[in-house]
Amino acid sequence: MNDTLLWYTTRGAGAVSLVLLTAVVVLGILSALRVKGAGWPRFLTTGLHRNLALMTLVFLGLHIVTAVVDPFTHLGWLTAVVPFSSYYRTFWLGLGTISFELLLAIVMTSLARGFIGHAAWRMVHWLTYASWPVAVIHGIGTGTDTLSAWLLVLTVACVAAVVAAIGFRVTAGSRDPLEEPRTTFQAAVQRREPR
Amino acid sequence: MDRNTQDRVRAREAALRLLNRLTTGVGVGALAGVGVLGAVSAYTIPGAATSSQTASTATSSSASSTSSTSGLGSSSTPINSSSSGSGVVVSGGT
Amino acid sequence: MRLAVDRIKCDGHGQCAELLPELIRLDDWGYPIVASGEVPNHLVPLAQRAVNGCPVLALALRRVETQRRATG
Amino acid sequence: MTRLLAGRDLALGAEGLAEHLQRLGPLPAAGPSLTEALVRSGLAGSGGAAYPTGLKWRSVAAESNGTAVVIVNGAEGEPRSLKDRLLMTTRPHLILDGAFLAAKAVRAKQVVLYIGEEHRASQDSMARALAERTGEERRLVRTVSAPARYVAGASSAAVHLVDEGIATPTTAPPSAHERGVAGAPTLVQNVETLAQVALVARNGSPTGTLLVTVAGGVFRPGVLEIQAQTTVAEAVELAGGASEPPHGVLLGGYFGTWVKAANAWELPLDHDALRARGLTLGCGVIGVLPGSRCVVCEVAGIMRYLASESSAQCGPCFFGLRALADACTRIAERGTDPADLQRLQRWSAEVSGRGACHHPDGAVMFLQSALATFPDDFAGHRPHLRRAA
Repeated sequence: MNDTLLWYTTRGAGAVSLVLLTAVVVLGILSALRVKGAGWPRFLTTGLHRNLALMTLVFLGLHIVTAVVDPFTHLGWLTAVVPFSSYYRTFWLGLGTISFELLLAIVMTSLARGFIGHAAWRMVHWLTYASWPVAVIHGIGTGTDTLSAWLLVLTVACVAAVVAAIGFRVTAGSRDPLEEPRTTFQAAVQRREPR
Repeated sequence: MDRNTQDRVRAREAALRLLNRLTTGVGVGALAGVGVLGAVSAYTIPGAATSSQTASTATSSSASSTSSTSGLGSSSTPINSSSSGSGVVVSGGT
Repeated sequence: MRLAVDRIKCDGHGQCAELLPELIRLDDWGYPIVASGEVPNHLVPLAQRAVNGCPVLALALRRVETQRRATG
Repeated sequence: MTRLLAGRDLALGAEGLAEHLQRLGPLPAAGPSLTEALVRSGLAGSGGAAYPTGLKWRSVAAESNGTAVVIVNGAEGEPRSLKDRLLMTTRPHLILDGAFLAAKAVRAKQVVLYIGEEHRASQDSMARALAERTGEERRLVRTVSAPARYVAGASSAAVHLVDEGIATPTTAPPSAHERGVAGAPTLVQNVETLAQVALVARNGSPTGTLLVTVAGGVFRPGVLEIQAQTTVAEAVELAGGASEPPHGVLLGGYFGTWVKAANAWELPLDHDALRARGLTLGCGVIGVLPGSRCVVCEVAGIMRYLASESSAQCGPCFFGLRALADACTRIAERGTDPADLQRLQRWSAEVSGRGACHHPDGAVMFLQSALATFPDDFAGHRPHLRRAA
């Protein structure tokens, strides 16, 4: 039974990573929405967003390590680094690698935000809207027993949460109170002059 | 330090504690989740006749926190702008 | 060490005031009013946290008095 | 003692290069010696901030290694100021002399003529004058139009427009003289200052005169060249005298300070003398408010203008100036509510010093000076039922 223990751990860690990543995405969107409540200052949303992002990496690490060292599938380390390099479920596993590497880029640039500046950080952070969906599809495609209800329900719940959060974000529009007047003024004093 | 600032300092301290508690709570929940979901997927190996409906979404507290998107949009009330462009300037017979 | 706000980057999130009420409060429109002068030593860690936590990196902790004037 | 506007009659338009050289002689050499002469002369800038010109040149020269840029600031965004336009349309070569002297002294590789886009006559006059200069001088120069907005004349806005085509102020530090156009140290200098430099280079000292614009309730409003220390009364006389007993005088335009008429007459028109009295001369506008005009309504109108001229980059300025303007407007249109007077004080303290540029500071100084100079008008203001327009 113990050689399948790794395999079950991989699946468990994968599912947990999906839930954590979903929480991180939702908290990120809530941070942009600047939500605030009694006893819940804004830095709590962003603080939790950051903590859970790092935690996601930890569980994702567990998910990857247990998958790679699992003798049953003997994937090899390359699978985790080079997308679509595994012989087993090449496409679906490749998506996992892509999602993971996007997430790495997002977290690295977040840790280095002070050096690269806000604009560069923000551009890379948009990759979240690629990393998370790819992770979801990876989860659905790779789950050998995809039909197992619990993973499907879990996935649907995660998708619902993110879609709802995106819905709020889009309808809310920019939270920067100066966005509109600033754009208007800049248009008025914009003179395209050759350098 | 005036009362208002003291209240805000207390609120900060409470929120920082809450942040730590939430983080550890989610961490513990996640660890448990790996165990629970690992076990759950063990019982639902393909070929096992019964596809037992053991769907449990409450895998970890973090899942619950994601669905509580309380609509607390911060209200940036629009300032009624009466700026009517160039005002009457130091007037006189120019 | 002094706190300095880049007024153009700052877009009124307000997290710095939540994290450091001893030195920062918000005006009527949600923008930070930073106490001028040196940051007391016991508040430097919190000030650093507010600087790192600023969603738009508008807050800075500077060693020498480099901003034009102490922004009140 | 020569004067800036010496030479042919102003009504005859711009003085050509030949006449300019015949009157004043060739362009003298420039270098560190000129910079030191400027420092010794104590010449202050005429753009409004009155910063010592010599010190400015020193700081740019120190940072420049042949890459500096000189911006000749003829934006003149101050609605009531006419002096820069007069100088550009009548003595363009004095300005160009100053610009090329500056370019040599700070080892600049480029000179930018930054002229208000609506000042057509000034653009034409400067272009014609430039055409008369040597090929080497012409190759240095580029002309850029300044949008007709109040903040466009600020040095960081000028640099920002030349660099990226948007005339909005930017955060300092770094300021223009450290890192301006394309990152190069940039000297932003008002046209009148450069005209003075052209004369300091020839005579060893500035003219001791300054250009002022007398506006408002006078019979002959317009630009005057006056000796420093000339009193406000003398300047108003030179402008044909007050058209009716004035209520007060606004010194320095919209970033200026108010003085009750009675206290204004003996004031010497000199930056240091006025600064010592907590007043300012700014860009030299002397606004005479006729007795029949209500100072509260004037101040409210100007505050609305200054609020609408905020570049909306900084919250305290954009929202603060609107709140101040709205409160002034309420007082003007509905009569004084003491709560509004308190709000004016609180917001003034909260707004001043909290912008990336000096726009909020100037507006608050203007408002506070009005509140301090005319407390009774503000405290007891009644809406005007019917009054002369």
